[in-house]
Amino acid sequence: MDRNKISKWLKGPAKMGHKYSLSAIYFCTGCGIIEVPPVITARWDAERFGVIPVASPRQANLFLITGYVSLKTLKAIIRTYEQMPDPKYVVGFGSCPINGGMYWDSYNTIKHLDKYIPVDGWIAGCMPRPEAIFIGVTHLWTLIDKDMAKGYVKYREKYESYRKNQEQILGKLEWKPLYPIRRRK
Amino acid sequence: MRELELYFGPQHLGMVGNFSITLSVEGDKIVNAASNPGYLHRGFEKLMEYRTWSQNFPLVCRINVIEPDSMEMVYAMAVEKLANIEVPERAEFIRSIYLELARIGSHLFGLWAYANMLGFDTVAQWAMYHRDIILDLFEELTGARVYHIYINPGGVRRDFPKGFKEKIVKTLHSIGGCVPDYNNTFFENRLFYERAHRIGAISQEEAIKYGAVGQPLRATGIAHDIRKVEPYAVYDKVEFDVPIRENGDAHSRILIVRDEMIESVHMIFKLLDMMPEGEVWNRTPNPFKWNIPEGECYVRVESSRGELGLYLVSDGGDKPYRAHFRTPSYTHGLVILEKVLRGANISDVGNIMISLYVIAPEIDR
Amino acid sequence: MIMIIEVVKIIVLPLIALIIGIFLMGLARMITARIHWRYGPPITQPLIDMVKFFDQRGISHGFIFDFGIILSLAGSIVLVLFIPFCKIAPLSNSGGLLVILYLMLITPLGIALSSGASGNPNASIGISRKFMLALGYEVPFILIILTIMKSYNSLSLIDIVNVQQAGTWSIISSLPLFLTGVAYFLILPAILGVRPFDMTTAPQEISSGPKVEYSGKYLALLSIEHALTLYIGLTLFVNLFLGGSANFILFFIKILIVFIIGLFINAVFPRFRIEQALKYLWGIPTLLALAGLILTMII
Amino acid sequence: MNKELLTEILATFKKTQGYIEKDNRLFIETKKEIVPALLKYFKDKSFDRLAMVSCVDRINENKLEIIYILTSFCLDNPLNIILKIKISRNEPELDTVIPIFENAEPYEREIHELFGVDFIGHPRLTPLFLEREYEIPPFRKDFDMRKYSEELFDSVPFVGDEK
Repeated sequence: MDRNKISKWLKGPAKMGHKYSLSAIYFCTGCGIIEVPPVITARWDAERFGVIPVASPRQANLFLITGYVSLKTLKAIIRTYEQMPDPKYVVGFGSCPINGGMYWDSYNTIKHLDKYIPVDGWIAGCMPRPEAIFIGVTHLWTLIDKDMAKGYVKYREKYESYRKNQEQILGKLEWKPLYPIRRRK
Repeated sequence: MRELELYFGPQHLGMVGNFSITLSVEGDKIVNAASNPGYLHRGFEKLMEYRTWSQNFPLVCRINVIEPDSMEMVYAMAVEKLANIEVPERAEFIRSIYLELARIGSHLFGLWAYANMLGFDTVAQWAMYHRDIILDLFEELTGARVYHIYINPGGVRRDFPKGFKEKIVKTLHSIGGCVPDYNNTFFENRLFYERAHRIGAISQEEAIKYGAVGQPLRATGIAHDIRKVEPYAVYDKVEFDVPIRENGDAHSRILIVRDEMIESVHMIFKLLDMMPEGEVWNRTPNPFKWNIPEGECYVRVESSRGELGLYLVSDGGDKPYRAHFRTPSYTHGLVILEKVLRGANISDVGNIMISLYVIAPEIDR
Repeated sequence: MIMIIEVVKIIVLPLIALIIGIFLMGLARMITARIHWRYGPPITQPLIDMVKFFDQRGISHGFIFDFGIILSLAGSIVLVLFIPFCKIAPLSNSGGLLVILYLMLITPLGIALSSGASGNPNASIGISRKFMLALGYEVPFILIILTIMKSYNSLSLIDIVNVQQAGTWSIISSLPLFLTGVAYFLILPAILGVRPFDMTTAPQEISSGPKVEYSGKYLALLSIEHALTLYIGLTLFVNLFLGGSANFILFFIKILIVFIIGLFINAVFPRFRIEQALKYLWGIPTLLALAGLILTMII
Repeated sequence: MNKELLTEILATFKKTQGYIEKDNRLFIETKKEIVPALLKYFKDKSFDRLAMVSCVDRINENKLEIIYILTSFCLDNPLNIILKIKISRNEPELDTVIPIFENAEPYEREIHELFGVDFIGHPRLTPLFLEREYEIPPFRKDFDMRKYSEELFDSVPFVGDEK
């Protein structure tokens, strides 16, 4: 450990904790999932960066959206996202969540993921290679360092707009709002 | 005892792919199971109707992430059949080698999922590592790790690069050298037998009744393999065995996976020896002005999970009129899985599902 | 003065146990990674995780949920005080092995209370498995403790350690004790809740079972409890069979050796189903422990 | 052998046409009333596996074409039977074939969802893939996918950064 890192640890241990311990939950939302097993296993080994898959959204702080998002999955994604404890980071993985990618004209996949939940980082490509995933992780580190990965704050502040967008696509949502919704006259 | 509703998936570490099963559980016993697919539905066959014949090649391979190559093959075969395109012999050999490599990669992925499910972490890591070095071969051949888009109508995109044959042999030898390790730690491990024996068993009658294909069918003792029944590419020119087992349970299915991998390796060696010289691609017309005569056809290939079919209809235009994939996981995931899970133990859900080789994107399409 | 030293011991001992436990957790992840042909995380990874957990916003599921986890943690901490660490054992003279037997049930009980209150079906299945597993290893464990008590004619762990320090380690001192020691080693993974017996927290089967609803600080408490459990299981074995030690380094090396052997077993074994685990636990380990007890009685 | 089978079928069942293509494909066109009888006949002839049930929207003829593909578990029988029937596009109704082939269940569910065909006697015609409800079943030819997705997804606004 160099001096820089030690001083960072002393200054903000919580931030460093979030940075170097990214418990990921990955939805197998699409093709992107095929590159996740190589990344977490022997060849590429994401665990040396502190990225480890966990089973329950309650324990996670990194949400990997690994590919196109169909409407049915979007519902599950929103529920999972709302179950994760703050602070939480979302990384969109592949071209499809960015702008629809290859499925831009499909009737069942959404085009822009960040209309429905806030996304902190994108990894472009169809599919992103494992190296790209690591670059994504290090980029997320930089964002956390500079206090720029504030998607969860945005979600709290703009919850009404997000909820409105979600309900526009999915119809009435059957669970209670995460944050209180102020009714505007 | 009180019945519990348990949602297995879609967010679940024991789930491969985005698939969900609703289980009614009494204690550790499953009373009822209902598959709930659709999390990956993109309307592929509708998308194909909006794209030209050659634009569809990047699309079809994305139907199945685990083994995109058999998807390319079945679509190319259907197009060739409708448009009456001949394929040069060397291209057929290259296709067979390519498909067998893909089969090994797919099986290694399945092995990863299965071993990971049972908690054999070490074997899972090895399997994934070995799959990755096969992906390196693909990368050298086609330029991509996962989606290769290598098979074109009328042949393959490019010939083998220099020294590629030797590289294949070297890679396969290095994987083959680890087979004793795999056997010791996994396949001949007493605990694997204990965990998988008589789990998710289907009898031969049931397999026929529910229309099983692939490993679940061969595990009950029927050596049904499209490569033998209706040979495509050059499978009629090379000798190989179709491994079968008798018990029909998860243990037999996984052992068949191992035997098939070994058989594929031998087959690749034979094919490499027999490979003729020559052209690899009969040029097709300009893809933007390519109309295929009216007609319909049903073609099928043996993917790593069983029979993969495609019903393709053309109305004489530059786009397919209708395409429908008959994917092997469809019956396995929506019919057999529900039947087999009834009465099973809750710790065996993932065990049964992965041993049936259910892959969600294939079901949803 | 003696009073103050006692109080300091009571405060410091759980901290030492925690440090050793967290170190062992980090070591486990590193060594497992090397067996997997991976590089693995830094050894401080569990500590980093814990720092993160304490900063996260945890979600509580009511009073019982909070109370259960504190109960279980308290049980573990008290248990630590009963087990000698380099012959330091503040509470060892007040009850000895019998109290240890009893306290070892508090930990699963607390977690059961707590995660039962979360209402997640996965948690309830995990809890029922955990109790069945506890039932499984308690039978041989009680036999083992009885054998030890009989052969040393003492309830106090300190006395047992002192006798071993004066003579030989108990595992090689006589045949019945050797059998008992082997039996204990065979059930050690079940007590620690690691690989062949991690069906209680199987992520691939029941989404990590009782752990599923924990987040933030609650999860941190749970990891602390896990670290303490590791420490307790290993020190108990070292004290009962490997003679304990007055020397800190020697004691630590003994713990490390037992743990690493356990890790190698951990790496190549799959997860048992719960009925297989019970069949195993009530099979060879129980028979060995029983044989040890009977032989002790006869001799 | 295939030719004999074809002549036998044509003799047994009225209102049936058929032809054999090269590569072992036997196409049969028939009416919807005799589908169960025909499938049972094939099942007894050891074509005991329903490979798939498919549907093609023939919008020019205002018909829906239902396709059953049958193959055999026998190892020396590469013949595939492709059975085609045409039903009305406005009121598509058909008897289910689950009593004959149990694995037709998800296929019929899918066709019900994507093409709007009603299968009489099907135990659960619940939604399989889709989350939203569509006025026109999405796989029919008059469902304009591009227009639909543009209207649906592009009408959702971005969540702005401004307060």
